[in-house]
Amino acid sequence: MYSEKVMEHFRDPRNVGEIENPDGVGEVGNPTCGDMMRITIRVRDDVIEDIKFKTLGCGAAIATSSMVTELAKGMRLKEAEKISRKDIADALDGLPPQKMHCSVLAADGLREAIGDYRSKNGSES
Amino acid sequence: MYSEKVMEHFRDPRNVGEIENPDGVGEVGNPTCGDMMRITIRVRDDVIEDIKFKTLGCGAAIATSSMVTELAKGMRLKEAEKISRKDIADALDGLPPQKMHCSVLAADGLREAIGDYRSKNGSES
Amino acid sequence: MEKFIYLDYAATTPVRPEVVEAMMPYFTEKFGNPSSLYTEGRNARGAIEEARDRVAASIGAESREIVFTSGGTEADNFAIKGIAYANEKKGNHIITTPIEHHAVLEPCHYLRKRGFEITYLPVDEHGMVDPADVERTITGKTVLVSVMHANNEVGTIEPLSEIGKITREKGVYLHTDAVQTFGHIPVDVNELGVDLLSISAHKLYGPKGIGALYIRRGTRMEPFMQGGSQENNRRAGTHNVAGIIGFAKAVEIAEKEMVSEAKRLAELRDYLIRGILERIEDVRLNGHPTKRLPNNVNVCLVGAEGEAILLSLDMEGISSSSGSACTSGTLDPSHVLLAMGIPAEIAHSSLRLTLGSRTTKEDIDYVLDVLPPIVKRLRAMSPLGTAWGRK
Amino acid sequence: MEKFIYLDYAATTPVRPEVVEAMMPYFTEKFGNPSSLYTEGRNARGAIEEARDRVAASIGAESREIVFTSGGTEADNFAIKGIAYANEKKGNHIITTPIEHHAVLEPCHYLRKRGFEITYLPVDEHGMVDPADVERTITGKTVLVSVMHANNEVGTIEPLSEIGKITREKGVYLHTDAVQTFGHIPVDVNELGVDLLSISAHKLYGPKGIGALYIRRGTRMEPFMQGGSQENNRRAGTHNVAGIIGFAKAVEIAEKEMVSEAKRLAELRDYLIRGILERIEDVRLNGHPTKRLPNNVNVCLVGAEGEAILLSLDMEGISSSSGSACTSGTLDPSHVLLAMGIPAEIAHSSLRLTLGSRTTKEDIDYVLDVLPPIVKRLRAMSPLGTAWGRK
Ligand SMILES: Cc1ncc(COP(=O)(O)O)c(C=O)c1O
Ligand SMILES: Cc1ncc(COP(=O)(O)O)c(C=O)c1O
Repeated sequence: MYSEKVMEHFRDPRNVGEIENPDGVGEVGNPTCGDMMRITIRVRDDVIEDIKFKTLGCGAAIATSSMVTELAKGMRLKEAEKISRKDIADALDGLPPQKMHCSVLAADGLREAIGDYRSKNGSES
Repeated sequence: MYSEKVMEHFRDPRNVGEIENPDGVGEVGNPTCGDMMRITIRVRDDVIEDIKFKTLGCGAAIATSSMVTELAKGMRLKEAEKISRKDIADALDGLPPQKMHCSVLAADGLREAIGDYRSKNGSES
Repeated sequence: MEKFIYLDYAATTPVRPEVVEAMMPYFTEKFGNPSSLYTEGRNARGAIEEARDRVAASIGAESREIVFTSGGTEADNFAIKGIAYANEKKGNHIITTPIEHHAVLEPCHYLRKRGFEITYLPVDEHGMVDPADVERTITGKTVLVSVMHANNEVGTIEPLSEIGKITREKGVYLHTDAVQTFGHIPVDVNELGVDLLSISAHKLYGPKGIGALYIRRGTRMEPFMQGGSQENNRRAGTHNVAGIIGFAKAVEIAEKEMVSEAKRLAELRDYLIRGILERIEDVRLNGHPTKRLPNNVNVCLVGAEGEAILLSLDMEGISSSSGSACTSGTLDPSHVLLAMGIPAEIAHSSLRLTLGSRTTKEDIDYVLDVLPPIVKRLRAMSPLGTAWGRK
Repeated sequence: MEKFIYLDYAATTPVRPEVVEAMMPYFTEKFGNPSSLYTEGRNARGAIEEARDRVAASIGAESREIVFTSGGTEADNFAIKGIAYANEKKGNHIITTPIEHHAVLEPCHYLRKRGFEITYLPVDEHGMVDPADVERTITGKTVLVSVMHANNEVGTIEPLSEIGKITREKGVYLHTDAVQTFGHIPVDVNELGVDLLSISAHKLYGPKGIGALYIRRGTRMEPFMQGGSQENNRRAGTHNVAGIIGFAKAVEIAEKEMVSEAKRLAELRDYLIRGILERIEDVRLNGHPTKRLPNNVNVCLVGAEGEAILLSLDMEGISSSSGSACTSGTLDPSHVLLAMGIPAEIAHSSLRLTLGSRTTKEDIDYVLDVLPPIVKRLRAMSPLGTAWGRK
């Protein structure tokens, strides 16, 4: 079902946790649906210097959370914003069709965090 | 499906053939239905002295024909007439339900042959 | 060797070696078609009739009341659709429960689109049906009541005998899906008062792809699988001879071992439940505390997600099951847990462990060692922690 | 040792030892449920998906177009009812033939009682359908044409490709029952132009109780077996894993041996037919003289009754089949022979001998020694003798 890459990220997720006093916070999903994610970022010169996640959810939700933080870390905000659900799935060597919604959550979480940063700092993309 | 007794009578049917100048002849069934039987009897003093059959039909048809001749041989006409389909089936240690019609054929054939004898000889039962 | 602790016996069971052995001759040597008239066919026919006698006797039925099917799903489809279509003139009302297996729910759902009315009986927080509700719900148009003998997810055993008394009195057919109970606890069609009963071999150490439907003599039924005149014109298709033989062998062994094995498993089950409740916080036991299958443990590990728990257990060599949305192939968590009034956010955290022939106390101890840190890790990874799980 | 010459391969076949061997691990070790998410479940899933690839490739289909069923009967029921109910809005007309297997005829018969119209195409004296009749019979209300690939009794191979061209042009679904051809002669869904195709493992040295339905992508279908979400929601029920693995193995071997085996059997078949015609008077060959299955011999031995011949052959160790009323479980002889215009009194004398992997020339010689005296004896016992058989 899951690729080796998904299982690796599930087994050993990168960037789990919360940044203290983050520059941006993204929260998506809700426990009723079974999936919930909170991403915190620290931004320096329009670059995502640090990023952490906390996720309640299935294997794919955790793996995509982990992957999105890995992809986004060190990226310019402009590019990070463009990370799509397909990018995340591809980076994980694919996801089962019924699991594609989990990778949406991860992409949305990141975008929300960036939006939160922008709204606090008045910068527009 | 068939009892050992049925198979024995199928393998080695008794009284196959035709009596020359018989006292009574019974013919029942027709080839369209797949079953046809011809019984010939010789009668002496109201007793079936000899009886033979020819049958076109399935294993049960042949076995019941054989059995009816064995049962009837040496019997008084009055008793022979009473041989029922159940008597024949019982004597063969039973028949599969869908085969019960074959034993009807045998009983009917015998009764026809006796009737034929009676009509020729003016005797009534 | 890697650890392999199978705790999903409710999903399927390994075929017993004795069962495989009994099946073997029917593949290569005794391969005749039971519908054939020559010696090999008659031998095959004889063998399946003996198997039928065995299965029938084990549930207190007559042999001719047993129809072999391709499994529990077919038995359920056959029962529900067979009764519905054959009794359309009498009525179009079917009563069932919201906690049935999909093999019952989906045929009912389908019939609804074809003009039938389906009433779903309520269940309490333990998943228990109240017989009084059955009585209350039956109308002049009711043709069938279908209530499972025990639920496959939470293990609750339903009050079938009481329901059977009511349906008999009212002259309504009663079907029960006994797929989870048959071979594990006593099943007797007359004590239960049922007219139709579904069973499946692969839940009792028999092969997959074979099952049976008990149909009480005189029941007005329409065939489901149509074609040849097999099974007295009630179920067409060349007999799965090896499967039928294996099924009967599994039944034979189950009968011998049922009492002692049920006792053994119930003890292990209670030990496991106690251990989980002691070692992990915020746990909810699902299903009836006492009227439950001897081998069923089902808990909500609030604040962790079921599939993530399952995958984590798998990494430790433990096979389990969950009612989370992610494992059901839909967006909703288990329909059984929801029907019992468990909120979706808690239902997502459900874990089912079902015990069986190979399960030992050491296995349970291992689970009790491994599960708490898994739950702790997942809760720590959650943005909610465990806070929201607390009242 | 007693003689055992099996000549009823069209009824069922022995499972090949290699097939049994391939199945074995899936009973006791690799017993996981393919729907389960943990390792054992995923392994089982992987195995059945590989099996699906194999079966699909062998008929030129995509893997996702294959749905595993409990056999040919289920595949036929699924195809006929699935198309009929899902396309009711388009129309209620189904076209088939009077020589189909009961697994097609009975579902059609059933649908007729539920408001469908069934047209039975005529067949000629060889049991052959004329594609022009298909074209002529299709109306705006036709939703399905179902014509078998080869007939199981007389072996006649139908002109499916020609029929496929017509149904495609007219936009009507085409189903074929390929239970008798698959594994024996080439079957390609695109060459045949079919949208649905039924196959069954036990006719090609695989196990009983497993088959498949090919469903062309985009076909509007309703599921037949409802319940769990197996087979992409198209066929519920726990997978018969061992059966599926055995099926694929049988397909693999059949693919390798098909060409040479078909040639070998066709030669034996012709040798047997010639021998019977030479040694017995008043014999009629049933089925097409050349467009027939390589392993099928079907004759009417006029003036003798089929079941009696069958039993007599069985006493000599030979397994055979007949279309007489006595073997069909009804009062009428074979519906296939009657549809071909053979009078009932002749149809009752039919004998089918179907050859297969274990058949040798010695076997055929033995049959040719044994059969003539049997026929002679039965004819001598008949009140009609052979007289009426003569023109
Ligand atoms: C309660 C219940 N009913 C029906 C089924 C379906 O049986 P099968 O898997 O034999 O189709 C199952 C198991 O899958 C079950 O647990
Ligand atoms: C042409 C044909 N269709 C369908 C079937 C039924 O297949 P199964 O025996 O797998 O149910 C058979 C054989 O019995 C057959 O010969």
